[in-house]
Amino acid sequence: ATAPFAMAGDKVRIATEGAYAPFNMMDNQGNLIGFDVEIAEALCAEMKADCEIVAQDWDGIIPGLRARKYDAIIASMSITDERLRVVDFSEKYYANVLAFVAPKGTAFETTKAALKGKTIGAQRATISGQYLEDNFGDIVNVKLYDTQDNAYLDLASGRLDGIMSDKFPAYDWLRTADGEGFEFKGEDFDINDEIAIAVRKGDKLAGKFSEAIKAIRANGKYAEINAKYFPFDIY
Amino acid sequence: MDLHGYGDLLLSGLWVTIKLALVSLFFGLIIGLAGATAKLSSSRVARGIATAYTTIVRGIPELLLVLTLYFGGSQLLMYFASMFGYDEYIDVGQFSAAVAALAIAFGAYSTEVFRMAMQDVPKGQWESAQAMGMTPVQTFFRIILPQVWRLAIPGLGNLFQVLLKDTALVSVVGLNELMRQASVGAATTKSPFDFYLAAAILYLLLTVGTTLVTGLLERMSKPELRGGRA
Amino acid sequence: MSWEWSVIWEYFPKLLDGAWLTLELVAISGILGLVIAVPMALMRASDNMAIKALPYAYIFFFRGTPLLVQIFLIYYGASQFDAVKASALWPILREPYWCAIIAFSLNTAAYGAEMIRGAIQAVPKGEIEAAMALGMSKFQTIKRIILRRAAGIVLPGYSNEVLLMLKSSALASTITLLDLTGMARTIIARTYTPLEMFFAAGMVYLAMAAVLILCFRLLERRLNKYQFAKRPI
Amino acid sequence: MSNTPLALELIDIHKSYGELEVLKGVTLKANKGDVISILGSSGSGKSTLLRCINLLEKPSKGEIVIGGEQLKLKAGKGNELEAENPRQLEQLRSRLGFVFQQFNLWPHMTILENIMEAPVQVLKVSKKDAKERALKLLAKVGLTGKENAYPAHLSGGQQQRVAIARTLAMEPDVLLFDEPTSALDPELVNEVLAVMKELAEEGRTMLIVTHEMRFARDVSSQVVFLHQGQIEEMGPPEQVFDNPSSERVKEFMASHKG
Amino acid sequence: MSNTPLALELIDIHKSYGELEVLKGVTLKANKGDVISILGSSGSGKSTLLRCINLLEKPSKGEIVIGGEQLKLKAGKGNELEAENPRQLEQLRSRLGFVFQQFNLWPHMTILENIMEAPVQVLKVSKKDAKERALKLLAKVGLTGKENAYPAHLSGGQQQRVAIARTLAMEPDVLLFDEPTSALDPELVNEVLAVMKELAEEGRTMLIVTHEMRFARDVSSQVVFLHQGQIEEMGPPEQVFDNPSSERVKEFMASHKG
Ligand SMILES: Nc1ncnc2c1ncn2[C@@H]1O[C@H](COP(=O)(O)OP(=O)(O)OP(=O)(O)O)[C@@H](O)[C@H]1O
Ligand SMILES: Nc1ncnc2c1ncn2[C@@H]1O[C@H](COP(=O)(O)OP(=O)(O)OP(=O)(O)O)[C@@H](O)[C@H]1O
Ligand SMILES: [Mg+2]
Ligand SMILES: [Mg+2]
Repeated sequence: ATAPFAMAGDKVRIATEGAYAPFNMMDNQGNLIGFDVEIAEALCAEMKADCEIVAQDWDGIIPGLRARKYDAIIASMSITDERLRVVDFSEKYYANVLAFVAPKGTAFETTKAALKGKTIGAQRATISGQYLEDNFGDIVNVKLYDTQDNAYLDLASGRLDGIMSDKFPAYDWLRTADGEGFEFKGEDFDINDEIAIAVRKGDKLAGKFSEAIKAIRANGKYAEINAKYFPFDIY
Repeated sequence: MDLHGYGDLLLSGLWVTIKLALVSLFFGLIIGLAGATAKLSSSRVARGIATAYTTIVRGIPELLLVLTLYFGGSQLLMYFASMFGYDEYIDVGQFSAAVAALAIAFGAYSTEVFRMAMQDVPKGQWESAQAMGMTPVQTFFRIILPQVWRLAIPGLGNLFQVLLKDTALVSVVGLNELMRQASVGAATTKSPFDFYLAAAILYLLLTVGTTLVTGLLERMSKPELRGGRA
Repeated sequence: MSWEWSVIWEYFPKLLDGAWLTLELVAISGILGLVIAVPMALMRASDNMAIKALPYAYIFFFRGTPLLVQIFLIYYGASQFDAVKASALWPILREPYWCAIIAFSLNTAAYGAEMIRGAIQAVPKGEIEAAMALGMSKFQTIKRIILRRAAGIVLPGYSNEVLLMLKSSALASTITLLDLTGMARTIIARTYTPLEMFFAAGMVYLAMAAVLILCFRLLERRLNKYQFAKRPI
Repeated sequence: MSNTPLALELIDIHKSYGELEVLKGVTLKANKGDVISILGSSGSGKSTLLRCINLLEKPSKGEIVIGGEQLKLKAGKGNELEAENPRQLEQLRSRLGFVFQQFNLWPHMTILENIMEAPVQVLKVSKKDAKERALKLLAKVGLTGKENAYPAHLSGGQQQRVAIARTLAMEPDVLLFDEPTSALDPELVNEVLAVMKELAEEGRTMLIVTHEMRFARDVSSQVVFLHQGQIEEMGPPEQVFDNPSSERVKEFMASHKG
Repeated sequence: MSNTPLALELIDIHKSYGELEVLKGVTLKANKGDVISILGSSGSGKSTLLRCINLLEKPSKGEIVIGGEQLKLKAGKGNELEAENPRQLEQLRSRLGFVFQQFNLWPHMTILENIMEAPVQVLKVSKKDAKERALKLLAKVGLTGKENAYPAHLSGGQQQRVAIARTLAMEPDVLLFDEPTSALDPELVNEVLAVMKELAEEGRTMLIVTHEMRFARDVSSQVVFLHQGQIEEMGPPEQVFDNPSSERVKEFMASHKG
């Protein structure tokens, strides 16, 4: 892939949310940082594209893409059927797994029988929220939150017996002071949830990102970034 | 309260909030005065338009208004541009879309406040001005409006408070106002209480300013002179 | 761009469920809020500094901070303290429903009080003097003349407050309640049709608002009959 | 002066608005059944004096005794006096009728409601009785048929008459009128005059601020001439009108005859 | 009637409020310099007639000619007539002075500002000139020193005089007074009367609704008696007062003398 890009010189504008630690967030200078951001930079370097990364509130992130406010979304977005109807995705750049989190030391088995009647929280409009509703909705009392943080807070308040969450951000939270009293429970749920880059329908950019992802996987750049955040491979 | 060095970020958000609120206030007041005048006019058409405007805008969530103007706005512009063979991307500026949405909303609410206040000015006040040969415009600005403020200011003060906080809605179009910056800080540092508390304090500071200004305006409108005795 | 009407129809009953909860929240906190607002407004209209201070601080705080923050503090904040969790109030504060109602009532009361105060101060002095001169007690004067007149004056403006509350009740969704907005967001999460669902929810809000506005119109006509009546009867 | 009990006694009433001293010590006694007219040029403090009697205006100094009962006053804000006991004030006010120069009808109530309000609320008269009495009073002031109209739809004179009926509905012992006939035509003046005479015969006491000399002469038992916040002359009408001792009053009466 | 140009001509003015017909065809001519008093009992439509002249009340039928210029009317809502051309209406109104029964001073302006407002805004007189003229007028109505007070702080009679000064400041050709002396004491009545006589001599025309018989007799060139929305009698004061042909007027005059 050495042929010059048709769009060389053109700016690729990339949106991320900036409020999903540790994948995308802001440092106290207002700069975007995090796993997604570093991957985006690595991909751009690989593609020799001139990139600009902007922060965009989650609710408006897909409408913004479609309204051409930017060209790609690298914001830990899962590939779902619903999204595929309105945007195209590249190949995955990491895979999400789900896990239960509950207070340390409580008996908390993740079987259907053991969870019966418990109150479990999750973030609304996320894979974890949907998975919880689809698979445990009939036996547990599901509470949906606008942000993951609110779910954590209610876990701490005792209104929740546990939460189901994306494993990697939860891993990050468990290492903070607030997360001290909690731990993962049971096995991870690998639900084949692929995280990828969204672009407008029919945009060739998808293929280019896919190639670039392969390239950084191959040349070790990906592993280097991964290691900064997690002691295990999240691809 | 530990802001982990995010204080500057919050302040930059505060500044965006202030700018948005003041610019929207300016246009919103103009819309509101026009709306109230229309609602109290004898023209059926003017009344109808104003009623539809206040009903729809006060009826739909502000967020929808913001989204429509921002995303719909540029699509509409592009649609028209493409009819003239211009196919490039046209951006409705974030700031102007946000101000448009907020001003349209503020205008609808302030229409009602102004209507309320105008109705309370005795008919004799209009009459004595018109009997002197003053035009309706002169009558409105010289005689009625100064008396309208007295009753309108508490309501407008309310609306400005709402406006200050409604600026948070426009984070959806990518403006980094106070509330958005607070949630970014909260998410990154995982200490939501600190950040929401900080945001609340900053809003309260804005409220101090607002209260001082409205208090001053109210005193200038001389409420103690209402309905004198004889 | 595809616009999917079918999704709207499919989920419409669910939206209506949400709308019902929204109405419930608005009605209950609207009434509670008014009950708090009237005495606050009267105190705020007083000339006595000591009497004015409490409503002043109250209004300052609740108008001054975002409702989101208030809900947040009541729902998440209170539960940070073990003392609260151990208290007799916990069964109430535990429930997001009551937390929402508490937050909404306190908030709307602050805005309402400020408006009502303005109206109270706009009642012509002569009318109050007439009541006093006839020997009506302070309480009677307030009830029969001042509040009654203030009600007529404030009504058009007060509709704003109720409509604003109708829409800010959407914040109930941040504490897990499935009000109209909460429901819409949940549906969006399943179907990924944000524009359609926000639009549909917006129309339901609009319908509710239109009904409220109509009610206010009718009430206004009733209360201010003397302004509308064209000729002596 | 006779030995009948005093209906109203004002002792050394003072009142200032900031620097402006409007009343400079007015002392006045009214026997039961007295009709006292208060004359004086515009701005001389007539309305202010009347308003001080039922504390609509707070005097800066002075005593007020109504039907032998002293209105208890205490120092309030500024240099104003205020009622010590609000109950007593309300009670005394219900026995003092006041007709305003500017009517001050309640716009949100019909004429009938305006008249019924105070008897029902203050005197706890039944609605039925209050209505009956109100209709009678409306007939007395010539407004039968207007009972369901709102004040905004009445002419000035009609409003004035409603204001009088509203006050009469309380059957007060002492009546204070602030220019009750200023908006009335001569015919109505006569009617209102007749009503007032009736009231005087019923033993009610009246203080009337008026510019109608003929009326003052005909109806009053006493005439008070106020000048720059003080009583310049006081006495039976014949004396004040025809034989005033004060130069100022002479001048005033001259212009009246002029 | 003389040959001088007509200052004001009202032709067949009708006015109804819903079912209630208040004016039933009033035709009236005023020559330049005429002073016409309008008498009639309360509710007879005097204020309404005056208000119809400058279209504060929209007549249902009729023609209005001011200084030879016809006010162009067109059918409006209901069965009301409205001005065809707002410019013309404003222009004519600035030549018609109106003094309200209820004063309608602007409470947010000081006395001086009240008087200066219309000359500055409508006639585009310079502020300096307007102020000078206003102070002169205040002196004329005896209110020197009150120029910076607000209306709420004036007595009824003082407000009335400000209202008169405010209207005079426009130097209107035709003056419409709605009970201008109702709140004035006899001395002031004389002063205002003098002012009005002056105005009449300057060639201004006046229509005065009044209950002051003496005043009407002294100052008017014509007296109009309104009864139930129609002119019952019209003529020079001697005729209407001393020798009326209508029974109704006889009755009214009798009660006046009463
Ligand atoms: N806005 C209105 N709506 C209905 N009826 C009205 C209205 N204004 C006046 N009227 C009626 O019209 C009649 C004439 O009123 P108008 O004010 O002209 O009387 P007037 O002759 O000036 O009396 P007064 O001497 O008491 O001032 C009255 O019966 C009054 O009730
Ligand atoms: N609220 C006030 N503040 C300041 N000055 C006032 C106030 N009310 C009245 N005054 C002044 O007090 C004086 C007396 O007023 P008052 O109303 O008692 O006069 P009055 O004798 O009733 O006159 P009129 O015959 O014109 O009604 C006037 O000079 C007036 O300007
Ligand atoms: Mg007075
Ligand atoms: Mg009249």
